[in-house]
Amino acid sequence: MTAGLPFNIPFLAVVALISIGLFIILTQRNLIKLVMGIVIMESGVNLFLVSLGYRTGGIVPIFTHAPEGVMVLPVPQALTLTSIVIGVATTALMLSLIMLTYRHTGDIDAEKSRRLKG
Amino acid sequence: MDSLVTHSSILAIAIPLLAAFIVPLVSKVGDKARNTVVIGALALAEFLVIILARDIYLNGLHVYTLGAAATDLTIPEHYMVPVRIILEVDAMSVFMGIITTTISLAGAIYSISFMKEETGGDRFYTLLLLLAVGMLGLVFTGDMFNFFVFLEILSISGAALAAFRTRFGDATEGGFKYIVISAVGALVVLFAVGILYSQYNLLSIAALAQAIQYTALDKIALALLVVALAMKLASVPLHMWAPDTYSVAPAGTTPMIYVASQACLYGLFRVLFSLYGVSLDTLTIGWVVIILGVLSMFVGVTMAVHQSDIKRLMAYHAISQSGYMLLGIGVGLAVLADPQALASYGREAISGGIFHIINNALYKGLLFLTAEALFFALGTRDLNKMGGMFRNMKYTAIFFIIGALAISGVPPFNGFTSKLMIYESVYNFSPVLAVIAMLVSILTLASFTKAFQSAFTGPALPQHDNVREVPKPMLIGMGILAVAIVFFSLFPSLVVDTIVTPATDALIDQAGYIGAVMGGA
Amino acid sequence: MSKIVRTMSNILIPLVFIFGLYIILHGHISPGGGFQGGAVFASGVAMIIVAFGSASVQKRLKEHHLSVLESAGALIFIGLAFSGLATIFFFNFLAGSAVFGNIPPSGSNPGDLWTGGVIPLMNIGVGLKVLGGLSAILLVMALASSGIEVEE
Amino acid sequence: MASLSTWSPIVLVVAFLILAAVAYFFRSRGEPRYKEGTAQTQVFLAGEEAPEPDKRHIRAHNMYWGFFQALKRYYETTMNAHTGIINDYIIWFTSVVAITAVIVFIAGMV
Repeated sequence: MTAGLPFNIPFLAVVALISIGLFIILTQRNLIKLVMGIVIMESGVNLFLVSLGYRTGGIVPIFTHAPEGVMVLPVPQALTLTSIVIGVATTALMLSLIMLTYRHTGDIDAEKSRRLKG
Repeated sequence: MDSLVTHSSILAIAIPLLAAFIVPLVSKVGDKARNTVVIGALALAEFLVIILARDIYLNGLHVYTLGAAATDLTIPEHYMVPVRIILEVDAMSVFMGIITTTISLAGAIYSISFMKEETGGDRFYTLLLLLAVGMLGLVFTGDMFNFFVFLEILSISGAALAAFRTRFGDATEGGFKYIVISAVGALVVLFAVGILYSQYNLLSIAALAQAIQYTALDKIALALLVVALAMKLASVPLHMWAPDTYSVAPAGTTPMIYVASQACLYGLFRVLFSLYGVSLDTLTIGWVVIILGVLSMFVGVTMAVHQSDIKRLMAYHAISQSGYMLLGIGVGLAVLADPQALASYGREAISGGIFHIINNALYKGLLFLTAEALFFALGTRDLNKMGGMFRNMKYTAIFFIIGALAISGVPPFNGFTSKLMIYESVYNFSPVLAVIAMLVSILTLASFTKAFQSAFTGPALPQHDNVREVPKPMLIGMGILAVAIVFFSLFPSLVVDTIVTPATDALIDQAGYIGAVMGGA
Repeated sequence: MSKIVRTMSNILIPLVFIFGLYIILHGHISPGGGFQGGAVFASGVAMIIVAFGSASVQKRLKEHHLSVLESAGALIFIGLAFSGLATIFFFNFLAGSAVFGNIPPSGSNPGDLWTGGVIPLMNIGVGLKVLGGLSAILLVMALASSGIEVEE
Repeated sequence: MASLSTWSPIVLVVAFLILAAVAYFFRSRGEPRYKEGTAQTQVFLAGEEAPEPDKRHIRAHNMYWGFFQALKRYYETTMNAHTGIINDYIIWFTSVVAITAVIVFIAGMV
């Protein structure tokens, strides 16, 4: 832990990001903004996972730069990377579906472009 | 043969995955070759799951450590905890595996003639195989992170399949709703996994189950996991994506997307029984699950009676039937800490819930396929525009009757058997719940009477004179499921003794699940 | 796009591609790997699409070529996983052998590429998959938003 | 599994077969000498001309009318709750998470 820096700062950022993302998802009817909200929430969760991997006095697990000492187990980093990859796929799919919806209805508002209800 | 059994759990996942990426290359050769690869891969996966199941019923739980020097080397040298990717397959997992592969196979066969009318067949089958991979992986995995990964795989491929007929505007909308719900749900699951990791530095379900304390953070993680998975399995009041998505998904894949939601139901059970298990405040969580179940049953079926779109009607029934499983398992969970009640009716409630999963996958799958056959033949899903189809589509009508009687719990069909187990055991727990369950069953019958009457009976309508029976592969796909339903109906005790009771035992036996990975510690 | 953008892209694109390939190939000893390198490479493709327009790109680079690349990458990855099956699925059967078999040196060093067993090969597979997949997505989206019908 | 030992579908199948045989017997006693396409096979509606097939068929939305009328308020509520707007689905999700978390915590304190 860096001296003088409260350990909680990354977690405050996590809470802020997730809340902003959730707020956007709950309030914005524009589908593109909705996807942006999901992406922001996803960054929050990813930041959370990376922050969990922090160990005081640990060493970055890169062999070509490693000084002597105890290496951090890079599990959270691997998780974050996987989750980023999945996030890319999800976002791409969501955006292409929005493009198709726009072609069919001429609108990307969640309320105006809906057909299925009840 | 021995080595095949050893590797069968991973091969059942890897072979459809391999086939998924061979399909785009083989499609250049021709449609026949492509269909052969798809059906072959799924049939092989089914075969592997069956020999795996046989081995598990004989020799107990099956652990597979990827990349290690030996399959059971779950904890590497110099480590205290499992770090590798572990597949942990017990009787419950393999039970879900059987359902998954059977429905995928029937769906793939059914899709052959459907795809003759559509373009982009290579993508369709890649996605279909990936969906099967996602479901199998979800039920076989032994750690929470791969649980999330496979959840996302099945969500992405499921959403892409639901939106496959992009020429319909509602298809893209249904697919979009599914992917948004899944993305948010999966992020919440990932966040919960992060919370668990932050406390115990573990990901393996078995290791976590050993360490878990049920602290305040664990409670938050529990609430997040339960509700996120409840949304994925379309429990009321989180069900609203399900009618929107199921009603637009193309032929053959609707049952698969439905079974994908049942895989999430399995995930919920795994979290509740194996991950939290006895550390849980079982009575409270049991009641939460029961309330979700009762709401799903009642709201699902009443909404279904009102629908006039045949696939939406089926979708609401799917929600309502999931409620039965939640009810059965919820009752079992509520009495988990009480050995006497567990022995007298709790185990039977869980068995009923589990048996209902497989029955329901079969008849719900069959009904989705018949609905899609009607759509294929008539070009409309609106029940108000149908009539007199018994004259034109005899086999479809017969399959529809079989499915409808089974889902309504009319004896001697299999739906009745599992519902009977649920009624009897739930009655011991709380008579009101049993009465609600029976009422829902009656409403189910009423709603299927309506669907059958307006679609199949009545005078021959002049506008449907040219309607013909659907092509053979579609009938074969439906036939597989219908034969399975008849078999399950005639020999219920055989099925219960062979596959349901081991699954129940495996679900309750948390110590055995932990011991297989942690070495009896 | 204007001539300035196109000239700058002409200079930058080879560098972006080389950097992407560098990240893919050094994935097993330094930060990075198949996905990151593939993403960098695909950003080069995005730059081409932005600078020269999707219609002119589509004349040279068809979307189904990229799909084949993607499938090939996935097949390399799964194929390597299957080759470990003599012991266990995903077993690193090349570790300690003559090919990519060295033990990576610890401490500050320039890095030995001849290490890691199957991992560098898997990185190449993943890299192919990601650069094919992401480029295909970008191309199809660009074509669709510019109003050109894409054949399936 | 006490219930399953007492429950045998075979008995029901046998009963169904016997009843089917009885039904077939009654049906075989019916009048066999009728001619297709004459008034003998027409729908008889008190002597009136039968309406066109399109008008004769009872459509799906006409069924169970009284049931829906009696439960009108319930159906209005549930139908309106299903807005079809994706944001509302997530609002439901968030509220259920909150409620579940509160329940779990309160139960832990008691």
